[in-house]
Amino acid sequence: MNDFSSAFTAALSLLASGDADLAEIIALSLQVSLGAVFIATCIGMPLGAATALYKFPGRRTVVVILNALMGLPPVVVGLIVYLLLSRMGPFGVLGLLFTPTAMVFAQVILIVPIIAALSRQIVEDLWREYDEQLRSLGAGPLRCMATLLWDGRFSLLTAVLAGFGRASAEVGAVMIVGGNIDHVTRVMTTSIALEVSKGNLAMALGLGMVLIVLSLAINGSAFLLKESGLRKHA
Amino acid sequence: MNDFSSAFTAALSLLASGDADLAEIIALSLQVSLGAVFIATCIGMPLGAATALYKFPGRRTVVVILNALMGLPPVVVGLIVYLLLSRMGPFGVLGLLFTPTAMVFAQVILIVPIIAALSRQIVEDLWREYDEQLRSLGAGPLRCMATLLWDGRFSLLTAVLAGFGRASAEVGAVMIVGGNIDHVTRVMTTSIALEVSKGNLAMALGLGMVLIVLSLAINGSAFLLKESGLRKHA
Amino acid sequence: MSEALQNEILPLEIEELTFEAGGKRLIKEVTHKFRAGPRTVILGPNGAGKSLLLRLCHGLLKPASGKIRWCGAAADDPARHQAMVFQRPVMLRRTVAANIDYALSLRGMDRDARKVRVEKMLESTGLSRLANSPARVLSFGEQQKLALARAWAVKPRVLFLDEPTASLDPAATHAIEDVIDAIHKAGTRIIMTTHDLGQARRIADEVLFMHRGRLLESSPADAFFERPEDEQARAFIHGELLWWDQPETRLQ
Amino acid sequence: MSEALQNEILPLEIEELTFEAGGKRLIKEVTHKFRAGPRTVILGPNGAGKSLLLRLCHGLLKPASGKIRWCGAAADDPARHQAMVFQRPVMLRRTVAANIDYALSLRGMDRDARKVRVEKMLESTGLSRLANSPARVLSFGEQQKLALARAWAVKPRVLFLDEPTASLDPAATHAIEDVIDAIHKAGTRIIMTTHDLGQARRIADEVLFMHRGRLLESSPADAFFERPEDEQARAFIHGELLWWDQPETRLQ
Amino acid sequence: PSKADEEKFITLASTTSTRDSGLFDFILPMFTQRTGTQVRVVAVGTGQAIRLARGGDADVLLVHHRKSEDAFVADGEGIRRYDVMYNDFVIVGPAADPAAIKGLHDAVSAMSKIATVKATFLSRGDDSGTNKKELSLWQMAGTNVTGASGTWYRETGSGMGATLNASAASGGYTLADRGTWLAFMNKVDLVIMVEGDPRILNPYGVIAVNPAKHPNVKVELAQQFIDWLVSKEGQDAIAAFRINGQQLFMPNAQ
Ligand SMILES: Nc1ncnc2c1ncn2[C@@H]1O[C@H](COP(=O)(O)OP(=O)(O)OP(=O)(O)O)[C@@H](O)[C@H]1O
Ligand SMILES: Nc1ncnc2c1ncn2[C@@H]1O[C@H](COP(=O)(O)OP(=O)(O)OP(=O)(O)O)[C@@H](O)[C@H]1O
Ligand SMILES: [Mg+2]
Ligand SMILES: [Mg+2]
Repeated sequence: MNDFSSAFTAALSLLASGDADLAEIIALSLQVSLGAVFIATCIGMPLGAATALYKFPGRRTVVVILNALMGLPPVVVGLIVYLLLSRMGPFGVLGLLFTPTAMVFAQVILIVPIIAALSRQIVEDLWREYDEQLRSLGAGPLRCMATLLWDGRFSLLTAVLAGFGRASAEVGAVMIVGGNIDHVTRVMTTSIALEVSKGNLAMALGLGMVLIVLSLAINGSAFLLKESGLRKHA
Repeated sequence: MNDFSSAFTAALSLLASGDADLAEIIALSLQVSLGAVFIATCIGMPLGAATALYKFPGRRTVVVILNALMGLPPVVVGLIVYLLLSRMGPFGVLGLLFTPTAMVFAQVILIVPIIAALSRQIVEDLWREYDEQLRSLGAGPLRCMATLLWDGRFSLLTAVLAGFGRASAEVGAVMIVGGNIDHVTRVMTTSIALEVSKGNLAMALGLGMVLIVLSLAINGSAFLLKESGLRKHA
Repeated sequence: MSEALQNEILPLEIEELTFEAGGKRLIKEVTHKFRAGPRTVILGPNGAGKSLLLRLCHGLLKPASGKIRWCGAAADDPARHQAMVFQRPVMLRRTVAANIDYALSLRGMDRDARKVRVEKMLESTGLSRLANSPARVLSFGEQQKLALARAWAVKPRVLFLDEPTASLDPAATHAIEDVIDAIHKAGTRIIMTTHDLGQARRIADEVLFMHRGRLLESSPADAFFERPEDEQARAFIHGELLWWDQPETRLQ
Repeated sequence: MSEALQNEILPLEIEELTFEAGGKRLIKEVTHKFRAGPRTVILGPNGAGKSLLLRLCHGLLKPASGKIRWCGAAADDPARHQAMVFQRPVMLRRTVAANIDYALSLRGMDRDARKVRVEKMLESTGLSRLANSPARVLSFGEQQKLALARAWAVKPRVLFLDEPTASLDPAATHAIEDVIDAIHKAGTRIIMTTHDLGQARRIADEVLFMHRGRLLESSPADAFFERPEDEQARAFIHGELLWWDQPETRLQ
Repeated sequence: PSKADEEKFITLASTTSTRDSGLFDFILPMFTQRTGTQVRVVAVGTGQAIRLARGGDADVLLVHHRKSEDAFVADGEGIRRYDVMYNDFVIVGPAADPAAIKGLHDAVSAMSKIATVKATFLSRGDDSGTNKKELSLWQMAGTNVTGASGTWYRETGSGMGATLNASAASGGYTLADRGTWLAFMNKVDLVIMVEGDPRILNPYGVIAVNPAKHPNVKVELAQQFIDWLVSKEGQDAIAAFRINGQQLFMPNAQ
């Protein structure tokens, strides 16, 4: 049990020391996962909303696929991105393997389905209410989508946060495509995995606590933003 | 690129061969992730609903914490469960480390926040409509919770599926607490990780495809159940 | 009204009741005593605060200040003895019959008794034919009837009705008025709003007139309709109170 | 009605229109031609199918069989020239003013013109005071007014109104009737439902009477109210058509 | 740093044992200081490391499985293999020592004893260099472990560190390379049982990836790195790397 207390001490002293390496790792973690969430939101939300709204043939299949892809195994995604970006792969010439860009890319693939599937559910529930009214007002499909995403934004935030949770906690994909290279692609989760494999469990736990605190901070800010928005727009 | 085609061949021949080892691994994977989802649903849904309904002091903090814990790093969760169940840990005597039970336990910790946070959002949206009506009918808090979970069950299914996605794709926690021991705790995701570390990428991809097909099958069944339910209960 | 049917939770006293939301004072120092017996109809233009007042009395909203007191003998658990029909009916995602059954089950009625009561309610409101339809696909008028059936099913001692016949056809309106009358005769206290002045005349024993969140007049119905004391009330019953034309000062 | 204001998308012909949902035939072989000009009021008991018919005509529901044809000159894009006020108003999650503004922006009106028009609409419906309130906290009557303002704002050639004054106070009802009259005079075709027979008499040029999904009678208003041909219609205008009492056979 | 400096780096594919032991953290800064070239280490399983190099995604390969290394060169994927250093494997186990092997110098008979009493043994089971060495020991001991897999013989299918964590938690024996073992911090009550058997040496080789196959590789910088590793300076640096005063790797460049 004193692993936990030494982890706590490790976490505190890590944070207190203002260690430059730790700061670098935290910055890269945030950059990668927030970048991935941003891009995935831009793709996943319209995708989810479109699946909720449009009555195209095969719509139900798409719904099932999106739901199923919430369970994309990170290692497999990492592998696919690796094969694509590898020197022998189709995009090898770009030299993106083992760069933060590759990590963002892999995470986008992982979380687009999460954001899309959850958005679909939320937009679909809202659409049941808005459907006839919006069509009566003459809103075309694109405009309907935009309206539903806007009016549902406070609920949709939870979908985005679920995506962020997955991105910030994820280690399998970023490990493969980033390579966990010190000072280049090392992020919080890969550092934790490294400390575990060194048997330095207290440090691993300490880093884990730091990561959870980061996540709390981001979720807390999102919540405050939402509350102030809700107050204004009911 | 021929990695992909050989992966495809690998996947097909794996499935066609009816390999007993593969069947064992698939069975254990399903057992662990479905077991974890079942338990996490029983805990997470009421938790989410309670957070949506009750106006207790610190409610907003709980909301933020639940959202943030969607980003619990699997490696850290694995580590904590490992420390608890390890020989030297408080529950060491139970001898649960490196058993499927330990894996279920770790996954439950990982996905309870996901199911709870997403359920909270969905129940909260429904509650806005039901609130005054249910209170007027004299429903107490517990009854309100039950009613909202029941009436929202078709939307809540998506939350459960998100939890299932995380559980079935997750490798970090089950690797640490399960140990990926052949014939004992080896599941699809840990097998994939192993093949990757062996450099056997085609086999890893092939297993990945099998896993995704499994996930599609489960999501497809869930969708059909939901559709037939929706038809009956509108 | 027989001794036995005496209303156990009344009277209801509200005192200097105020309600605020969205940074506005929406109900302003309303004081009134609802005694057992008469049927009360609350009148007033759109946005006067009628629905808010009903929801405050019913305990769904928390007042900013002021008191709401149930002073009757059984007043320790007043919530159990009230029911309300909302202006915008909320249908649970189940069948018509199950909606009523749900309300009954909350009062702890057993399965068999529930079944009988549900059927009786559906008959009285003409919804038997729709018993097994999902409640949410009903027409608006049908939903309003169902909401009434659901509220009435639990045999409340006090029944709040927020424009219960606004979307009903003329015959249904009369039928429901008869139902309300029967409920009243059976000892249930009726407190309702309506925009149908004819209906108000037919039903009301006592009229409350609200305007801009204030209770401007409360009188016996006859007195109110013959010679309302308040100037706005007079304009209102002549269908002339287009209040958005009036400067705020006229209210003073 | 001047030549210039001629209604470009009318007439609207519906032929043998049927609608089914939930395994039931809810609209049964309705045939009618809505010409440019008169105000049509659809009457009928709750659940007759009035709202369904309006939504079918407005293109929101797909008929199971039968035809809906806009035969006017500008009929290639009829949706642009219609608007509807729903029985259960749906308010977007924005302010009162933004709700109207949204409708206008969909018709491609530019920002300045929108601002002017929004203000005009709010004034005409007495909602100016609430312009910046979130629309969803309005009282039911206020929401109904806003829904009307929003529909009317886009200057439709055909306006469907589903019980537009059901929850309005008496004065507002009269005011809105005046507004409807003005809209009509400006050349917009009014097709509405109401349960207020007095209102029907005041507004209708033509009356359609529906019952159990069938169109039983369509006559000029005067003729309808003086001597309705249909037996049910007669019972209805005397407030006696309690249709749940009647066996299905009487419909034949 | 100027742009040119930033560009000057090579990617080294290696195994977790070299990284986890801390060797790279110790010697690479010296190399960088001398040459200005950064070394980006991707530490993965031996198989994966070779796969990375075969894909042209690394410039240099440093692993410890002689057969695979020779095959790599023979296939024309690498230019030439250089000896760099070696360390040795040790058998570690719980202090209670149920198989009573502590102090033996014969790894093979130690393995037999473990098999006889069916004491828990954790195998990496990941086809890594360590795993292959372990399997060859079982073979010499005449034990068929495949049949026992899942009972007392447990294949963790993961890296050295993870396998040591599993041993520590379940009180089992395992074969570890000395470097990882010395640096490992979660030993709990594990101690070295068997060491010093010449059959369990662990030689590392370094190979530059062949630019003829992969034109993108930075062959000059790669060669510069190899030259430094096998130079006196590099070899001294390896020899100087110690944990708790113990030397982890023996330089052996020719
Ligand atoms: N949460 C809120 N925030 C701001 N204003 C509110 C809120 N709830 C109600 N209001 C305002 O309070 C006023 C009174 O509302 P209420 O629903 O009681 O009116 P009403 O008398 O029932 O009107 P109607 O006849 O239209 O039903 C309205 O102007 C409404 O816009
Ligand atoms: N999706 C549906 N599934 C099953 N029944 C439906 C569905 N939609 C409507 N109905 C039924 O169709 C009938 C007609 O509904 P409609 O809303 O048109 O009635 P209405 O004439 O407008 O009544 P009201 O005067 O109450 O508004 C009702 O009995 C309703 O229950
Ligand atoms: Mg009201
Ligand atoms: Mg209707």
